[in-house]
Amino acid sequence: MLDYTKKEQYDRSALRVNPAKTCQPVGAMYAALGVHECMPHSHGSQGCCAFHRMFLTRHFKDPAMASSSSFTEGASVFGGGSNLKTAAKNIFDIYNPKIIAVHTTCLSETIGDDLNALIQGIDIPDGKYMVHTNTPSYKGSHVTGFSNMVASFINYLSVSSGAKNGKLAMIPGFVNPGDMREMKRLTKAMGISYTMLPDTSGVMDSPMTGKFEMYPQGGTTVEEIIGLGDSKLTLAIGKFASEAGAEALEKKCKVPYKTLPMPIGIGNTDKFIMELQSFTKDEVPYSIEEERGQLVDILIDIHPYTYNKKAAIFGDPDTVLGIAEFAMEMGMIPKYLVTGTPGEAFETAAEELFTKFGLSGCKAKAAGDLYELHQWMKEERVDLLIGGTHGKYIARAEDIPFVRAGFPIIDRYIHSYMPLVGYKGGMRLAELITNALMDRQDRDSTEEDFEMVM
Amino acid sequence: MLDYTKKEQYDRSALRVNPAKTCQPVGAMYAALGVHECMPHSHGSQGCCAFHRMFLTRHFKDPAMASSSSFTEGASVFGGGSNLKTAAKNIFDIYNPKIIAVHTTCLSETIGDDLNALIQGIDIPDGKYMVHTNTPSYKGSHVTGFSNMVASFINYLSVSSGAKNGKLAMIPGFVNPGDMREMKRLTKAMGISYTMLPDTSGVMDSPMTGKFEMYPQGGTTVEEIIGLGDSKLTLAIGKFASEAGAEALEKKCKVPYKTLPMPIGIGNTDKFIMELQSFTKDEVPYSIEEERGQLVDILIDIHPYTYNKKAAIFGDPDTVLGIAEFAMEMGMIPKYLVTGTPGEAFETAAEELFTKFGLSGCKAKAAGDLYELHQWMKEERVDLLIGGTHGKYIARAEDIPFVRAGFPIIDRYIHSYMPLVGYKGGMRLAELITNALMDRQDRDSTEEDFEMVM
Amino acid sequence: MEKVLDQYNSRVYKNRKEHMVTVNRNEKNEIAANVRTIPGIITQRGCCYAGCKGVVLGPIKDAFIITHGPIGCAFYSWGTRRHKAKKEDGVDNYLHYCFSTDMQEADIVFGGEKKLKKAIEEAMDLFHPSTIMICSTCPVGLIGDDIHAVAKWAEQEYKIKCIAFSCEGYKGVSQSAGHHIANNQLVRYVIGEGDREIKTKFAVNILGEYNIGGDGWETERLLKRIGYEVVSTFTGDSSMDDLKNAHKANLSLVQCHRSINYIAELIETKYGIPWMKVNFIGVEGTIETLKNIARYFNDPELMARTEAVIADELDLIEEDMAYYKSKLKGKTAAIYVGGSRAHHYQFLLDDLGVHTILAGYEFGHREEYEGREVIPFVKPDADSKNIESITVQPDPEKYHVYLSEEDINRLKEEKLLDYYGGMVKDMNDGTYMVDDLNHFETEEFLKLLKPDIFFSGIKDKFVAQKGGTLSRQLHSYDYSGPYSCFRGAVNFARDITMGIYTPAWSYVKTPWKSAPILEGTIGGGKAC
Amino acid sequence: MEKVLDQYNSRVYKNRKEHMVTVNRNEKNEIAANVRTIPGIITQRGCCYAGCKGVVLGPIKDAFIITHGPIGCAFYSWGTRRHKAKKEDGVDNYLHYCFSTDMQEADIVFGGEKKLKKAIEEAMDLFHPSTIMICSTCPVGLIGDDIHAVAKWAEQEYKIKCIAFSCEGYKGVSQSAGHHIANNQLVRYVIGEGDREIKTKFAVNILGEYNIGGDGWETERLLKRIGYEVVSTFTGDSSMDDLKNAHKANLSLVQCHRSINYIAELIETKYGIPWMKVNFIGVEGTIETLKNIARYFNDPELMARTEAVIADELDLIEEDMAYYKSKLKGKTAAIYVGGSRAHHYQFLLDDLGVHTILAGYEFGHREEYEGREVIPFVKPDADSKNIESITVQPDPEKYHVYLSEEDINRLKEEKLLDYYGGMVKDMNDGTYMVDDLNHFETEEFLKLLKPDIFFSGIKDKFVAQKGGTLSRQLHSYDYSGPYSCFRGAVNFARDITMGIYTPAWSYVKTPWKSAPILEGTIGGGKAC
Repeated sequence: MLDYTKKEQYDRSALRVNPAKTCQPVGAMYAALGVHECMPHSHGSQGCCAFHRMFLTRHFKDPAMASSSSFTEGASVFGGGSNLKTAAKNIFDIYNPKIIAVHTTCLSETIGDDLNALIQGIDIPDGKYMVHTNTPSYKGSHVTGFSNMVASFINYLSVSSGAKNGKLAMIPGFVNPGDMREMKRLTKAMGISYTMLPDTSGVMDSPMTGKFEMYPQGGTTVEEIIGLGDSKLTLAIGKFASEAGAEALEKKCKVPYKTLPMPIGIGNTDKFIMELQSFTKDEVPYSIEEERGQLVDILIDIHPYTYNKKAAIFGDPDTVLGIAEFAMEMGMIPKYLVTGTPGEAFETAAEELFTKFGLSGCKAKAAGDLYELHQWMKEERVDLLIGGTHGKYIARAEDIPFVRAGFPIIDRYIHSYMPLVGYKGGMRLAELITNALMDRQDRDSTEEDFEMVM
Repeated sequence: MLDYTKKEQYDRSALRVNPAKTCQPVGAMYAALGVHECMPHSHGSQGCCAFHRMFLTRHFKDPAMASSSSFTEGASVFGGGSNLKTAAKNIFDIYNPKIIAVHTTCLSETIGDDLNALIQGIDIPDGKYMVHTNTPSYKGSHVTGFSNMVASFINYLSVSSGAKNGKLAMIPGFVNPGDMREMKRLTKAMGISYTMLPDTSGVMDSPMTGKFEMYPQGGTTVEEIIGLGDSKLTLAIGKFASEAGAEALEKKCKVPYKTLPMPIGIGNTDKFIMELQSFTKDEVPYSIEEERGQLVDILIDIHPYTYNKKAAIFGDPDTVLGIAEFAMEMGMIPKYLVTGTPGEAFETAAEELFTKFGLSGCKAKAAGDLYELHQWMKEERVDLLIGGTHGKYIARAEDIPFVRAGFPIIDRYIHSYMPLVGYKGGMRLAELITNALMDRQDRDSTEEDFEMVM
Repeated sequence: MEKVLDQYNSRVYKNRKEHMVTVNRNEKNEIAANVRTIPGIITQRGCCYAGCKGVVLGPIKDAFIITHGPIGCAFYSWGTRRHKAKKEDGVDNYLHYCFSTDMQEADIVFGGEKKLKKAIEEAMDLFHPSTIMICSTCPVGLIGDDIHAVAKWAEQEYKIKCIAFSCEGYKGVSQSAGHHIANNQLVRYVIGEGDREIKTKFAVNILGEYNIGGDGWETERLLKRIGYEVVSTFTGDSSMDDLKNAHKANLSLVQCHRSINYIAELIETKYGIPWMKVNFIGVEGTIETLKNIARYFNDPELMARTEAVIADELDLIEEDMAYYKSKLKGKTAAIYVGGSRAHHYQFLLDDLGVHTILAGYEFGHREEYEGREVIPFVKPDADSKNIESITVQPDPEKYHVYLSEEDINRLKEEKLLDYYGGMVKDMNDGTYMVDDLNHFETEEFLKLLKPDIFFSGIKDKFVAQKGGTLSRQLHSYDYSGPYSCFRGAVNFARDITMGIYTPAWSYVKTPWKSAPILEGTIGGGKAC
Repeated sequence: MEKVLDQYNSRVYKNRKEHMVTVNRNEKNEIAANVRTIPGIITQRGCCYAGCKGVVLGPIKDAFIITHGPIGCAFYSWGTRRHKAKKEDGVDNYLHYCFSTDMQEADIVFGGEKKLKKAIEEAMDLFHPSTIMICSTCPVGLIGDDIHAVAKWAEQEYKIKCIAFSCEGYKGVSQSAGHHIANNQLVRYVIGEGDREIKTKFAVNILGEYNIGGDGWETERLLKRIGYEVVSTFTGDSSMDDLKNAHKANLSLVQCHRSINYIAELIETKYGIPWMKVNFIGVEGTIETLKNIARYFNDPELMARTEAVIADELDLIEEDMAYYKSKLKGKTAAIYVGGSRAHHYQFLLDDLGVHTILAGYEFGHREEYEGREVIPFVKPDADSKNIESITVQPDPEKYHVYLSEEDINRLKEEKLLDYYGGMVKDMNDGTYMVDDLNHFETEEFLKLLKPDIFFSGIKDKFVAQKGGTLSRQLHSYDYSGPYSCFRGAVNFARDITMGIYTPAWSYVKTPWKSAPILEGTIGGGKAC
């Protein structure tokens, strides 16, 4: 497995091998699925839309509905305006969404289609909406696309009425529905009225009912997005995925914002809860304090199995940073952190974390790939690999325990229902990690060292 | 590993090899820990108390506080009355519980100590309580002990005031705090006022606070137990662990009861919810319906990995039956079901399940042991073993994937926080099972069959 | 059918009506296919890149395929298509890798050739491949990168084979364009270059078999058991060396007609090897196919061996098949998959007593529906004209024939060679044939026809299932397989049986909705 | 100390006061030990069965131990004590099994001998053990089952060794009684029976080493490296055959004095082999022990080899130990464990610069606290008198001496042989020694003394930790180990360092409790 990956360092500048990111549009599509009655629309050739739907479906095991401008060679030469017009008419006609959220592709971006102008030229039915975002595939990553789509929803729709509504706006980051549910549960437990954008819970984890719903019960409503302009504060969860949206809302509607790290682990969840508390000024309920205390208790209990264990973590920047900090809280050494998404901020934040926990010898890289991560792991072995499905080849090649966390996970089920965020998510993640390490200890132990009690 | 276990059937009537049960007192101790400000007291030699505390601590990784009558040879000859008297005085003096819950041991039972009489002879401080239950180790199992302790709490304390309080009494069975929390969450979501007895949540999963609490926040209060007499209905969750308590309450206070299977899996949780609905007459909230639909969705999604997979399941009777039914809902074949707890009802219930799902060739045995289960597994292999820690030797010997579920789990962490009951518990159990099977597929696949998408 | 169409506006109605046929054996059953999808219609179709890189080239294990473009396309086609390949001594296997130039904005603005060259340089340093393939994605065509020139440069610079494929996603109307482009280059630059010694005269190529889920291995096992030599498989589990020797065979077997018929024809023209449409899906289908091949080779011993192997393989699966048939008889199916599978699987379903009531292709042409006799009447349109068609001449040295021209012509007349009859001839009156079945129609047809199973792909699988209809992916086999030949039939039968009988279906209805106030005894408990 | 005691009522106060000593080197430091625990006091003590079956007999790998009694006791002692044992050719290993008669009510009422016999019959059929041991639990003594008669029957019936142990839980006041009972029977029925050839004169027994976490293996490795032959280990990783040959050694090394001193003495009386208290825990302790053993054997080459091995082993751990010492220096510890460990580990903690401020035994006798010189003054009470003491005579054939009587006597005078000085001599003034430390006192002492680490067992571990004090189990080593000798010291140092430095401790305080209204910049976010 991966027999051609060599330990020796080699400086690549052109060949990307085994990427740890994908392109913007799929992120934009995911964000748009988190808006109620929204049809995500891919403005490009239909293969993009097919790939993205396929990929989201593989991760969530739920339908990912989206339409395409179905460019042919003609459209590529003459521009995609007429395709978009036809598409809009047909979509409103046939699928009757409340809103169409268009994202571009490398094709339409390279052609130079002016989406603002195109949409203005389209006859949108009364009470319906059409928005767009630019998601050139040759910039950033799927996280950027997610971020851009959120900002565009706000730019198109949010309005400041002049009267604050006392609500908290929350951009949850590129996370699973299970994570969004957990953030909402905590926010509700704090007695806070909020709008989460996007919110794919109820959409990408929708129940089996025997009836297919093109627009399931979940998702942020257009009205809620409009109302975001009157929020008191925005919490942007995850700098990479959520800050752009928060900035947009500040710029357009003067809603101040704070950027928080993804609430994975104790410290990051503490920040989340404290921020909520500073918003509501109410006491934190005991139930949350109890969950926190349970997680601390667990971490102390399991430390003999986690302390000084080296982990390689890859995936999306906000998630990797969150998991890395939690790993350090568990006494682990997050030896290698890799995200495919470009952005120096990732490396800076990682270095700050290493310093905070007094670690040296750890590496972090943005715009990296799994080939390089694998090289590092050959150079100095780790005890655990954490990331999405694509890590499984490395885990097998190097015979290293593997915990699936993040996006995408296309070879397992149920993960998208299960939060990693919050103290409860910490329990899950701690269990996944500890079990992986303990299972390995059991597997590798001699018969005489095989322990009944651990 | 377990090299001396032979495939060939052999009918044992005297030698117990690798038991799948332990003795009554530990169950009584666990039940008593689920009462707020209660000191469980072991009336016997101090080794019993030590073993039981040790065992509960190993499973829960939390303190299991209990005292002992510390019999010596003298007490064994002359009876333990004076020991109990001294113990009661010291316990109230030093540890100041609200209530002492005495359980007997094979020692005091064999001596024939009359606990009723002994307790009547003790000077119990005002506002304090002392109750007892008989838990001869040579009858039943830890589940019986749990059951007896619950019944004794009721027999001693519960009073019918003549006016119903509209509450539901719930005996949750021999389950983890995480399970109790989940049953309470569902009951609360149904808008029902209830008393759960016992309730070890908050006790055996108490948070780290930097301060040891002999009596943490959790547990059923004595007042609540007294008030059980005014309940409208009792739900006994699990025939083996909970029916005795419900019967006691019916007999003493005329509270009618229903016995439900452990709400593991869809059908059993449906029964639980329907029963709650029939109690409240209110609509089931959408949040519960959604969880249910998600679990159904998941089971359909994962069926290619679970269908016709053979499982051996062992542990406590109510739990094993619950897991077995869920396994069948997943299309699995619960080939062997073993509990160490005696009781024909287990085999009858299992046979009914096999019939309901149209399965033949499955075996169920009460009062069985792991040696025999292992023999069966040698005779016809299964794809998965589900049970407590003691199964790990068999799993290793036979190289069979192993899912830890039930009691006791003394070689892993965090499990006691995580419910198996309810639809949410179903998701967890489904994930554990599917991951175990899929991890095995990955492990055993050739490189060319190693799948990226599953 | 009208019920579905009636909900469209007039333009869409008009367009989509032509893509739907209620089968009537006494009529022409003409269908519109291989034409562009209307924008905004939620199609399941993919793109040219997916057809070229994803389908045809992807399985070639020692081809080092660099996707030239932004990262997405390479990422999505990494390890996701289940074209399995075994390690082989002396042959590289890059299937677990994903290579891309990961083009950035500057490359789009200033051109990507430089980066592509650098990527090749790095590939050579790190991997030393003997073959590099370059597949371009959408923007590459627009910015005018000359990937063919780069390929030529690489061949000279590194003395390797380097082939460029201009398979930008917007070309054509579906994956089909990509197959064509891949086919052209393989004929141009690969086939005919080999010099492997062929050991028996019963030497065949298997064309259009990508070894999804191990189908190709099962087919090969069967053919070898009978005594055939498989010279090359296009392209499942193949090395470049295998493909280079395709001209040495004496017959080309065409499994997936759509994706590979260009190669089949060009091989015949250039090397004299006729092709035969085969079908290894389904027990009866496989038997007929084996007999047809034997007829071509016309050798008594081979024929006897064919019969013996058929009998033996049948014997092994008989009991299982009978069991599954007993569970499936009378069930109905709808099939909507890429190319030929929608046709092939009807045979296997027939074996199991399952009736196909609707079938369609995602990227088939009219000949896959109506048979090759319709080809002369297919009008090229703007989209199809944009895809290059190449012509070849007989190769003076390598042209060879196994049968006499007379025999060949006879077999052609018997439609045993160079012919494909299409799907419609095997469908029953009153069933539906729908091309480019889109989301809306899927939803509506499932509601109207209520098939027991819907065979499709990952994008519509969960749509069907949310609606209560079992769906199995026939692109990826839902990560199972093989489904080909005799043993594969049992796997397939097992998989759909478990899907239909999976107990979870019976829990779809929420019980408290149907019985809101249930009283009385529950689960063996006592009544109050 | 008074702060703790003051909270007791007068009876308890009086009793417990005698179990507590503030160490003062100038005084006698007399302590009450090995007396019964007051009922109701939450003691950590176990029972006689735990000491006999759990501690001493459990590790014998080929002994087929049937726990005769209700199921619990067998279940709890199944695989939970970490006495590791390797597979060995020709030697059974039953350590992964649990055998019990699982007595039921009828057996209690009508007697359990019949069931026990049947169990032995079944054991013979299924396992063919060469040795069966019967351990009885509480009710067996009361109902009067004669397990010794059953053992005799089994020996005759099956020509195997069968030994019965009347180790009912209520006997004695702690596990200690069980050790004694086990010791007695091993001397009576096992030691002396072997006829193994001893290869070197440097032949030793290791007594009181149960190979928890592999400690015994590490000790054996070290001894063998120097040139010793380990004849038997009692009882870690031992076979019956090893134990049977204990009389062939020339010196008995006693690691855990409490659990095995009966055997050490009886061996000396019967076979002439003196015993030496050793301590393989701690670097300095191990060095001193190795030198002492060499002094006994008094061989220049052996002595040189001893020095060389010490130097080499030290060299390997020096850097690690220095590192961990730098992390641990100045920390304080409290230790409360079963027998000798509370003493031994103080040496290792000293090596690391950790001060022990409180120490106590769960089941030690006064001699483990005050030294063997106190033995004549220990008054037997009702509980201790109930445990049989056996006497032996010199064995005319097997009695042998390595040193002259003169030398032996000199070494005895030097307290190198047959002597144990107890814990108190190694403790500092002002530290505390508490016997049978109970839950209440644990809680109070931890609050008062605030040690950085509390070494104890599973029952009080989480009590300490909930209170914010790291606790490591010194019975099971928290599933780590070995902790013995040089390498073990590093393991130990690593484990407690990670415990103290584990980051989770810094999260114990709930942040919103200390800073209820925090405003401003969080996590790099912008301020509003």
